[in-house]
Amino acid sequence: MVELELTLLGVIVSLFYSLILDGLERKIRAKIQSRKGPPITQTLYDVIKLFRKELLIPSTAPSMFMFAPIVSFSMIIIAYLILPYGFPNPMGFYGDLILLVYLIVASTILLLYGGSSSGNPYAEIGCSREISLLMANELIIALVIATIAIRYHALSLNTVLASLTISPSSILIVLTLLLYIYIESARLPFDIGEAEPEIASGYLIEYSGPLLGLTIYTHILKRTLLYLFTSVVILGLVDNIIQLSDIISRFVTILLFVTLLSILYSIISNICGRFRVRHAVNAVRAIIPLPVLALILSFLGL
Amino acid sequence: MIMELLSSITFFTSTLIRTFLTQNIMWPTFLFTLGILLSLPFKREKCNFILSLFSLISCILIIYLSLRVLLTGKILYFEYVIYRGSIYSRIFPFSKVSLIMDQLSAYFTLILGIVGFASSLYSFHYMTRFYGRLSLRLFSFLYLMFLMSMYLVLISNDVLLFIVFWELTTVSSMLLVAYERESEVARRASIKYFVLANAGAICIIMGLGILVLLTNATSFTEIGQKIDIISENKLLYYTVAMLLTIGFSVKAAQVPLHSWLPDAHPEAPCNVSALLSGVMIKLAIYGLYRIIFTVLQPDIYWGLALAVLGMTTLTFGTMMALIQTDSKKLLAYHSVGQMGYIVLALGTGVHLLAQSSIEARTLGCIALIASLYHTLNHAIFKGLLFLTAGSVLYRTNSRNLNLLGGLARAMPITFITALIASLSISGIPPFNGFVSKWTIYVSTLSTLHPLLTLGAVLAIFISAVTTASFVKYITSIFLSQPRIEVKDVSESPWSMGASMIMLSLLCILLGVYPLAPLSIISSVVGYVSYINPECIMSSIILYPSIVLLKPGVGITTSMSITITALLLLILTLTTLLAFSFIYKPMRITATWFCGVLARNVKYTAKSYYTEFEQSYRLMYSLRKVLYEKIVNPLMRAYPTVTRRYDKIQWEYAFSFILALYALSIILMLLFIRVMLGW
Amino acid sequence: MTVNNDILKIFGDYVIKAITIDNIDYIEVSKDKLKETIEYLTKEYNLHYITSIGVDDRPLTRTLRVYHVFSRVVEDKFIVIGCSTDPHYPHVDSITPVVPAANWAEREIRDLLGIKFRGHPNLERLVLPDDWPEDIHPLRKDVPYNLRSVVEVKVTYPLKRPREHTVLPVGPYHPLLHEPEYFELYVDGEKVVDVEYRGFHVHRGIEKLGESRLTYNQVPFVAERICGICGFTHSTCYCQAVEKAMKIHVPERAEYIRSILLELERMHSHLLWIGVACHLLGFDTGFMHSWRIREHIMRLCERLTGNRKTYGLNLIGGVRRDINKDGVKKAINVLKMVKEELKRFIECLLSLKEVKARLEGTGILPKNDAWKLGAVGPTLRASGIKYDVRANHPYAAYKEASFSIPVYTEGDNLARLLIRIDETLESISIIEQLLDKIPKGDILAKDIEVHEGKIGLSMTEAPRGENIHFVITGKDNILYRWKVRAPTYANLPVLKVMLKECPLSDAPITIASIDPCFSCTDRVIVIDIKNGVMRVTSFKRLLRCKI
Amino acid sequence: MKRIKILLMAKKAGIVTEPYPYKPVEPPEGFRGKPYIDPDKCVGCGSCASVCPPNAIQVVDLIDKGYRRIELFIGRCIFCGRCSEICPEDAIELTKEFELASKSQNDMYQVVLLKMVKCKICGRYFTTQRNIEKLLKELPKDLWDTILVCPECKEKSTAYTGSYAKR
Repeated sequence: MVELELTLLGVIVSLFYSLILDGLERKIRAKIQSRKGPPITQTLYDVIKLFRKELLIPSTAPSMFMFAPIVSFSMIIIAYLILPYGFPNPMGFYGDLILLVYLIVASTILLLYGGSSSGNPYAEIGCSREISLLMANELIIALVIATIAIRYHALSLNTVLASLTISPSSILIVLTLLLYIYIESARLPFDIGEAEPEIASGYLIEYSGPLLGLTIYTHILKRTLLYLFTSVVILGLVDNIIQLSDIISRFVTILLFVTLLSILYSIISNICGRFRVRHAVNAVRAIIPLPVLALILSFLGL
Repeated sequence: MIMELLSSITFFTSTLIRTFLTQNIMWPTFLFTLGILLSLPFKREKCNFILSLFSLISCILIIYLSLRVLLTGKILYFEYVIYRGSIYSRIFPFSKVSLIMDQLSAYFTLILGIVGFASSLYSFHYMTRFYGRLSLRLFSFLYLMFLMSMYLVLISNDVLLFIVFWELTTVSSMLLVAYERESEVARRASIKYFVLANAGAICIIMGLGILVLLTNATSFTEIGQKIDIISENKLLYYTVAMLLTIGFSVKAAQVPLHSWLPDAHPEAPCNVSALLSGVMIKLAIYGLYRIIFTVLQPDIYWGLALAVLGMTTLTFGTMMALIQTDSKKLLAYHSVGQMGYIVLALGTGVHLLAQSSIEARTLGCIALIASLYHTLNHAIFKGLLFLTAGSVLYRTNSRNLNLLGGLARAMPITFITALIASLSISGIPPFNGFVSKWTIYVSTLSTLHPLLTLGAVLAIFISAVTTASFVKYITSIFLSQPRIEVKDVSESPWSMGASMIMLSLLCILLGVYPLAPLSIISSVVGYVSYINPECIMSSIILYPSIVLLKPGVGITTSMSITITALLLLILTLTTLLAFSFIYKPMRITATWFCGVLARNVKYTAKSYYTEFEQSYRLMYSLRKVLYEKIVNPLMRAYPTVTRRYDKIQWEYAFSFILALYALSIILMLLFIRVMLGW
Repeated sequence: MTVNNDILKIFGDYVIKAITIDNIDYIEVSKDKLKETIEYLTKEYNLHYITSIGVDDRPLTRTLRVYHVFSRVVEDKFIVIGCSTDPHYPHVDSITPVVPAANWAEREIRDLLGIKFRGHPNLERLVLPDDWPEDIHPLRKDVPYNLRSVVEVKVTYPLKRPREHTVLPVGPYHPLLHEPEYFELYVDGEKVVDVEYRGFHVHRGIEKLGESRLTYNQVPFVAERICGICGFTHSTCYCQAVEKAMKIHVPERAEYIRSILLELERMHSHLLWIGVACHLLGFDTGFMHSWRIREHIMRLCERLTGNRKTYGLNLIGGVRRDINKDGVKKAINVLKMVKEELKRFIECLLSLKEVKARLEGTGILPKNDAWKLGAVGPTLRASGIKYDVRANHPYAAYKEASFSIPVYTEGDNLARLLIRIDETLESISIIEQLLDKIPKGDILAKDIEVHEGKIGLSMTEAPRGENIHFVITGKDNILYRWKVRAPTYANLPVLKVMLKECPLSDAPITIASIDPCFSCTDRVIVIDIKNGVMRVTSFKRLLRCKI
Repeated sequence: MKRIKILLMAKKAGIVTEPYPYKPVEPPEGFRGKPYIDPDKCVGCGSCASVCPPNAIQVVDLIDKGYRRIELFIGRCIFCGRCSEICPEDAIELTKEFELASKSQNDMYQVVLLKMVKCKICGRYFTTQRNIEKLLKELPKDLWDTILVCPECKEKSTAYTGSYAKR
């Protein structure tokens, strides 16, 4: 059962690496805005500072206001447990692709429940916007899962990693995944859920101190989780080209893909403005033909 | 003449009592009738107490009976011959009455028992709101009649009995919907429901009539044995199948015929509407199972047709639910949506079981397991949701989501149970909704069939829509700032609380440890699909890793959902503890309105998903087309007529239905004569 | 003279005085004929309402006087129509039904001087804080300037609240605009249905200060601090008003220096706004780059005047510091570099489709609404009305420079953005022209003597619109009356029209599109109110203006 | 894609952050920083106090101790430089110093104490000694006796001696 220890190692490494990743993204944003920018470990300092701050609870908020972020944080941690870090994960099972998607949806929803439980109208507006995006986005990931299931008869991440081959539908899958990841991680054109100038940071408005630190950390973890998921799929494709045998090099290539993705997304998100809610939902709807084409191709066996 | 009549009646009742007392299958019905008789003489409080008490005991009995059948596998059978060889048998073929509780009906009676138990426990205090306004006697009569007829439908093996009790259910539920007589909307909804339900009943009667007359047998099991006459004549097979599917899909609220449900359920009292959407629409599923598996054998195209029907229902039902602003109407539309899930899984199962290869049949069994398990789950969390809506109605007397708000602190139990129910209906992992939805996706996606994959895609998308609408539901009732004064609202009485807690515990239990219910369900499926349950169970021994007997997929060790749930609990506790160490004492502050004390700042439910609705106008416009062109003209035909004769609309409805009955019987006879040249 | 004898002809017996001082036609009418005269005038001549001024004339003529100031669009002329009322029964006919733009000005006079206006639609309190006692009117001569009011009960200003819509408080402390103002957006779904404004949280009583403690030459330094960004226009406008009242001849070179610095200030104010607009639209990179370009100008001003923003140059009669040779050279190449970098930045900004999509078609201000409600500056010119003080009523050295006035007709947020961009580029060309035409000579008029009772009115084109200073000179070196009307004061009522039916996510950019500077609009000291709910500190929150 | 131009613009502009707190910054030469009263030049005439817009400079005569106290409070000062223009002795100069934040209160104040001179007739202190020396240097000899008399006594004396009326 050596893989079990390695998976746990992979989880711990990616938990800390996600903070460094966010620091890296801040550095890139600073470079694009031609300023020096904070050090790479700035996000780590922020989170630690927030954990030491005092906790403010709105008087009308039920106790769910405190528990929702905690449970949504643990949902994300579980999603990390079933991810294959380059080698078949012993915790994975047939159909855990769907469980992964549901864990991501569950953690966002619980965060929104927590946010709107503060009773602040800004939080509710942010929550309703975030969910409209989530709904529109869900159709895309549903199509992607269907394509993977049809083309590679694989509903578990381990088999996805093992059985992916280079084919038109798999390339389309990767493309759609890249777009899905961009939207799901609420990058700039799509960060209507917590648009700072419009609705005063949406559903995070009432959070302070440790809870705010935890929500920010959950958000960063979710982003890294999505990067990991895509780089697992990409690694599945790359396996057909170059055979990477030992486990450490595969894990390092995954981290490499994750960093590349994060740099690419950070650059893109810094050179565009924010969508109106209607624009965001229409833009997500405009992406739908891509995975539908992938699904049709996979039916034809391509 | 009269003496003869009297003697036959006394003879008839004495035999009736002697035979029925001995059979334990009949005890619940006996208790129901006793309840009705006892509650008639009494008034308000006592009548309500008796009504709830008797329905409580009978529901416990039903649960006991069904569990005994399910666990021991011993089928309860009771047959009673009314009269042998007497002059009437020539004209009237139904000579004997046979009731059977096999695994399939036991499963559905279990659902009836659970939801019936919860709603009767609930009605101890809930009915106090109707004291003085409406007569409790009428309610107890209808309520117990409704429960009894549902129970009898599930256990009747005889076709005539099935139809009679089916009609009885419709009549009693229609009257319950119209229980609050003074509201015009309730009366109109009940008539609409009555007409539509009877239109469906007519199709069922025609289908069953054809079966009975052709095979000359009166009980389902016998028709099942002599089915080869029907099955080799493909046209006859498909007409019967189509007739029965339409008949049952009216009661199962499938899309083109679902319009009665969103009008009828909100008007009924909450404990009845919990029963309505928890159990009554499941009878239609039971009917479909009985017809497909015991009578006509499953067929590939029939399965696909059902799957497509399920797909459209789940899409339109839930999309409509997204934009509702009345709490019970929203829940009713969700019942339509969730029934779509069940029929989709059923269709997949039927489609697969009709094939020959062993893998397909195993996968078919898993699909059936998914559909049955989702029926149970849906009954539980939908019943719970209606009960919570009722408890909110009980305290604030309002269903309008735009005005409610801020009840989380005032009604903690209702809030937590409603939260658990809405989390489980939206399929959040540790709860039961996730397990059944997950199985539906796995089974539909593994079939590699284009239509079923489309069904799976729509199902995953729609589950996000369900989540969205329940976030709106919970936020606008419990979490946001109240617009109307909710100062003096306190928690609802203990009996309502107890029933809600019971159902929510069930939700969690079925989600965290699914192995127990699934073994029961796999025995039911085994009974239904004639594949020995062990082989099915082997595929889901280490649930949910489904070992497909497909070469190449390989056997992967499994991490069952239970382990996921446990992990989740452990993680939450650890983070909770970590929290309690490091952060300083909390400080309670006013909600932040940018430095100003603002009033009525509630973000109304109406304004929640306007953007999403605009962007997906296509789906909503289809509904408008569907309504304007097909359903509304039909609906408009009868109200314009009835509005003019308001007082005699009951007579008109009855005459309309009697005419339909006569017409259907003549048509059926004509059809058989033509088809088989009698 | 034409307007005066026109009035004399019609309202002969009611006219008390009708004289013209260089380009101001001053008419005094009796109290009950005020409304008719204004009604007649606005019908006959194409007048642009500027402001109304209340003066406590009790020491001189034992009356309270009200002046309404209009400007002629066709030619460089002002019309001041005034009337007086006795202090014990201060009632005057309100002109808001005729001139809607006068709504706020009359409410301010009611607050500060206690003159009641009959026929005014909603004569509620505008300027003073909610719990200021009802009877004390700060601008009256008998009220000391450092009065601390005794606080009794906390009265919340009753904003009209429609029931069914969600109320969204864009409150005093909101990340949207870094100044204390209070908008209440009534939201239906993602659409703003109505807006209520309750501002004046930082009203600092500068006018009262100017009349009581400051001497003539100390007032420019206070005038400069009315607004955190457009300080220099205020001090220039004040000095020009006094110079007009005293008929002081300002040396040519001083006028050139004033115009050059006015244009520099317009550039850095517009660049600041473009940055804030990018931030509100989510394009933070645009924010950083536009402020990077702005930094060059701030550095240039620091070199020329010794301070980045409060130049402190203006005195009555001229300027205190000269621009030497290398200062001019330095300015020219800085401007060249800024022009080229700005062109590249604007090209990038307008290439973003989603930013443009959000600006087009939102916050539309129709042309007649703009004119009727008295919008000023870029907000007015974006709705298709060509009215710029630098062209219509030229002052300082604008006569020598030739420049074009950008006008757009759509009246939406995009038009307002494009206008400000064109104006910045236009300013660069103005400065270059003035720099190479700057004459020699001294920079400050010598031996100024100031006598009492003169009236001075001057208008300058601030980056946000026209701003007016009205001055009545008093004895022993202290002003008698000093009225400041900042541009945002005129633009705020227009917001109600622009915000109707605009999507919620574009409400911030629409509110910011008039480039509100609330520190200009508010001018009373907010006393430390100890009422437990909200502690309003007295010093001004200049987060944005502290450069 | 025109958006790439944004990246090019950023690259061309390079990093513009100034390392200010870590490396000192030299303000331009015309910069108006903190005013500094030169104690040995100041004669205590008080003209700067009258012209200062925010009343940052206060001139107080401590009659009992015989000192005139000129106090410059940096907190109120707006660095406009009017005082340095008005001062006849050019005693006040605007330095280039702009880092004025400090923990202790008295860093905010600059106080200059000037010895005062008693009036010959009534014996009260009325002006600073340095002012007297300056007047002695400038005025012709015959007016010297009038210098050491305080304004009030001078008025009283002119009322009946009339000695100045002729001039």
